[in-house]
Amino acid sequence: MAKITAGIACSHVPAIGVAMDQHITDQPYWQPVFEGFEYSREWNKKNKPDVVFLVYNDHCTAFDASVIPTFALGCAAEFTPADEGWGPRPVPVVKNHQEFASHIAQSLVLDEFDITIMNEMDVDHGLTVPLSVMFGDKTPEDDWGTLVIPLAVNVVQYPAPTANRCYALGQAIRRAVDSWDEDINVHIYGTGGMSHQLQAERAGLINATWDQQFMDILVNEPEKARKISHVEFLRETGSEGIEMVMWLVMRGALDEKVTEVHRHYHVPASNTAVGHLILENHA
Amino acid sequence: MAKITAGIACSHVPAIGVAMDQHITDQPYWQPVFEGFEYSREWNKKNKPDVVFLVYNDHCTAFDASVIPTFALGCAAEFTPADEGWGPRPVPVVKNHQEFASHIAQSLVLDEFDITIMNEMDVDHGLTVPLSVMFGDKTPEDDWGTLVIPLAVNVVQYPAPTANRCYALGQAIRRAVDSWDEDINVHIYGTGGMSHQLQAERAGLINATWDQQFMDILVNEPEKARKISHVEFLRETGSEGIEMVMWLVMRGALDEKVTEVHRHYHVPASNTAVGHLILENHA
Amino acid sequence: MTRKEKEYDDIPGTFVFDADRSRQGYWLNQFCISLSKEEGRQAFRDDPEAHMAKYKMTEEQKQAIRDRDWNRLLELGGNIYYTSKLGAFDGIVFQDLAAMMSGMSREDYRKMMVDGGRSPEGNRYKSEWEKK
Amino acid sequence: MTRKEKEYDDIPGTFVFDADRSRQGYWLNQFCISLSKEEGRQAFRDDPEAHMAKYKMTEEQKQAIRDRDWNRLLELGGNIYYTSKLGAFDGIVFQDLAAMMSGMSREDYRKMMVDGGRSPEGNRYKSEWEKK
Ligand SMILES: [Fe+3]
Ligand SMILES: [Fe+3]
Repeated sequence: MAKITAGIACSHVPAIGVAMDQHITDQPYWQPVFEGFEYSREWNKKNKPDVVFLVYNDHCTAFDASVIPTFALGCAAEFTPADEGWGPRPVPVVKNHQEFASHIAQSLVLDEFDITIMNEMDVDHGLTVPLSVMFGDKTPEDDWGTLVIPLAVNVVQYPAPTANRCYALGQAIRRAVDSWDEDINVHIYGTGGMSHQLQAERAGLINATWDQQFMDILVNEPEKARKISHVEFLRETGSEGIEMVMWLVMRGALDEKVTEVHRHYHVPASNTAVGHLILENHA
Repeated sequence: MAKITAGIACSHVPAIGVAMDQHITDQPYWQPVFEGFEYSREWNKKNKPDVVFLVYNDHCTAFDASVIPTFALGCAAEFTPADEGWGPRPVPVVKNHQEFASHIAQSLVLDEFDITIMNEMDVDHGLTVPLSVMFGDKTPEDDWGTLVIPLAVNVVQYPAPTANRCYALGQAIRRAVDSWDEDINVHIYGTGGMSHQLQAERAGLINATWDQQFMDILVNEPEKARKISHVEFLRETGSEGIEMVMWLVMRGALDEKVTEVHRHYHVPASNTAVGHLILENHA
Repeated sequence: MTRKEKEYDDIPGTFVFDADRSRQGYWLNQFCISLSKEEGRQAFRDDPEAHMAKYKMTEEQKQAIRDRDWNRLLELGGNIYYTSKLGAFDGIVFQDLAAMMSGMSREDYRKMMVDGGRSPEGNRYKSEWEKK
Repeated sequence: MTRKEKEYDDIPGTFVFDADRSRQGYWLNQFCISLSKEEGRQAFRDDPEAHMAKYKMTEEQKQAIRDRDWNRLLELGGNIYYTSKLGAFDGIVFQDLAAMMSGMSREDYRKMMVDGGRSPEGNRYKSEWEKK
């Protein structure tokens, strides 16, 4: 039986990818960001997943304004790193576990989640940066070392799905994984955040107190975390802090009680507060 | 306040559109089909909607296999009749009530329906045939005589949303309409069906007994209708009979008690059982 | 992974277009939908093999297209809404396509429909067909 | 219909990209995303006006593009993920774009971020900004 053994939360700041691609992670600005990922990479080697279920958002790269799915599940054989205006990141093509992805798609629709199936899709930094964080430096000739099922969430056009809906989706993903008859180790990633605002006069907003509290309740009192309103995310964590609803999908897929084996928080990476959690699941 | 005053169920057989476009509705084959629409057109003139919320499915025309949304809500300014392989139907462009459509989109997402927003979309016979049924002959130079908000439902790739989910979506559409602060008359259409199978050795299956029972319980016992399983639709009504889940969206948007003012049922139109209901809502 | 049994497997004469079929028929269906635009139709008219070669279809799928083997197309992952675009390309209307797939003459099929269609009696389970 | 008040209207210095803004900025955003492909960038480099003319933008929107008025672009329905493609076209990285939008020098903005970012204190409500 497939099992979700861990949940990983991770910011997906594009500049983290750029720092890795340009090999400047040792610079004083970046060193404290990457120091916090050292444990994660060791842990990841020891707990190697067969499949990563990766919840992220597209930043108007694969999706333009013509079609805006709330939840888009990648069912293609593979996903190419996208050109985001600077050329594609020099990282491997992302390979799917297509049969498993289709099973999850079917299970979610029957479980009354109204997902969109994507049979062709490029993937942007929202997906590749967390993989780089966990799997380290990779060239286009390499393999990521895991299969990946991407789930893109609309957090660009208001309203994103609610925190509560995201949590419920996580629970449904768990049911879909638990009903897949293959002995594989699955990790689920919730990416994006933490507090940041990229736009207009309030750009640069960071709310470290709120972010730390969010990590506390997400880990230990998820029933509280799922009640956070959109306007609280917008006001307290900046207009792009809303990305944190994706952490709730991850959390919903885990047990009520989990073990936090790693936490990392640093300000800033570019405009953003970097947050990162590794939660072990004991199901 | 916007009000849903009626729900209309209607098959959307492409051949019905072809018969109208070729002006052969008086032929003996078509006469009994169109006779049943005479009352509807009179009723429609007397109860003229400002906006039709039209639930239909695309038949691999606007959507190809690359992107498959479960529920796709049309938010564009207008929608052009699509070329389905025979050239586009000679009917008017479909015009949206864009602000109202956006309001409904927002309301549905906050109500935890995971819709896909479509800002560009062509529309096929699934949408234009029911309009032709209700509004009569129209040329491309005419106006449909109503604004239209289209909602496309995936019924092509298994699994379609469940009957229960469709009914719940109807209830959520009702809440969205009721919270729109403009005095307009809204009709909701559930289209597709009734029993038909277009493919393989069992093509031509028609189940008139089941269809009539379905109309009875849809009108009077919707709580029973929402429990119908996918496999029952497939086995009893043919592989394309599953389209009838869209009738449940319409029904969910109406009161528990409604008045059936018109029913029409005829076999065949091409491969399909034609079913049609007009239900008045008294909210 | 062996293919799981599905609750609709026992319906006779029917291909339920689920995720497995969708995956298998992806490029076949994308080929078919190219025929819903005039430029695709023109390309296929001008050079059928060259147009087919643009889509990553299997040789079996291409052969079924060449043969216009409508049921085989469904078996290989085609969906009727897609394969009917190939029918439209040949000038075949939906009802005649349905007749071909069910192995009936155009006239017999049309008469069956006018008389009320194919009855569900005896057509719900594969076991009912095997008895025939 | 008059625009309804929204619960996020009182957040200062922020454009929430909702359906109303999305509708207003549709072609502006589609223009911007064209710059994420090399052919779009080349077309815009070759003839800015001709490339802009391909998208049904208002004259105000086109002027804001010519002016690279980043906040005005947002006011006219632009979304930052789209307008940042125009920034990338100019070779401006995200952080420097943020500095420009918040009316700070590159160095001051960078220092503010290294020192922990813009505090939420005094930045939650428009009323707090009006007092300043
Ligand atoms: Fe992001
Ligand atoms: Fe249909």
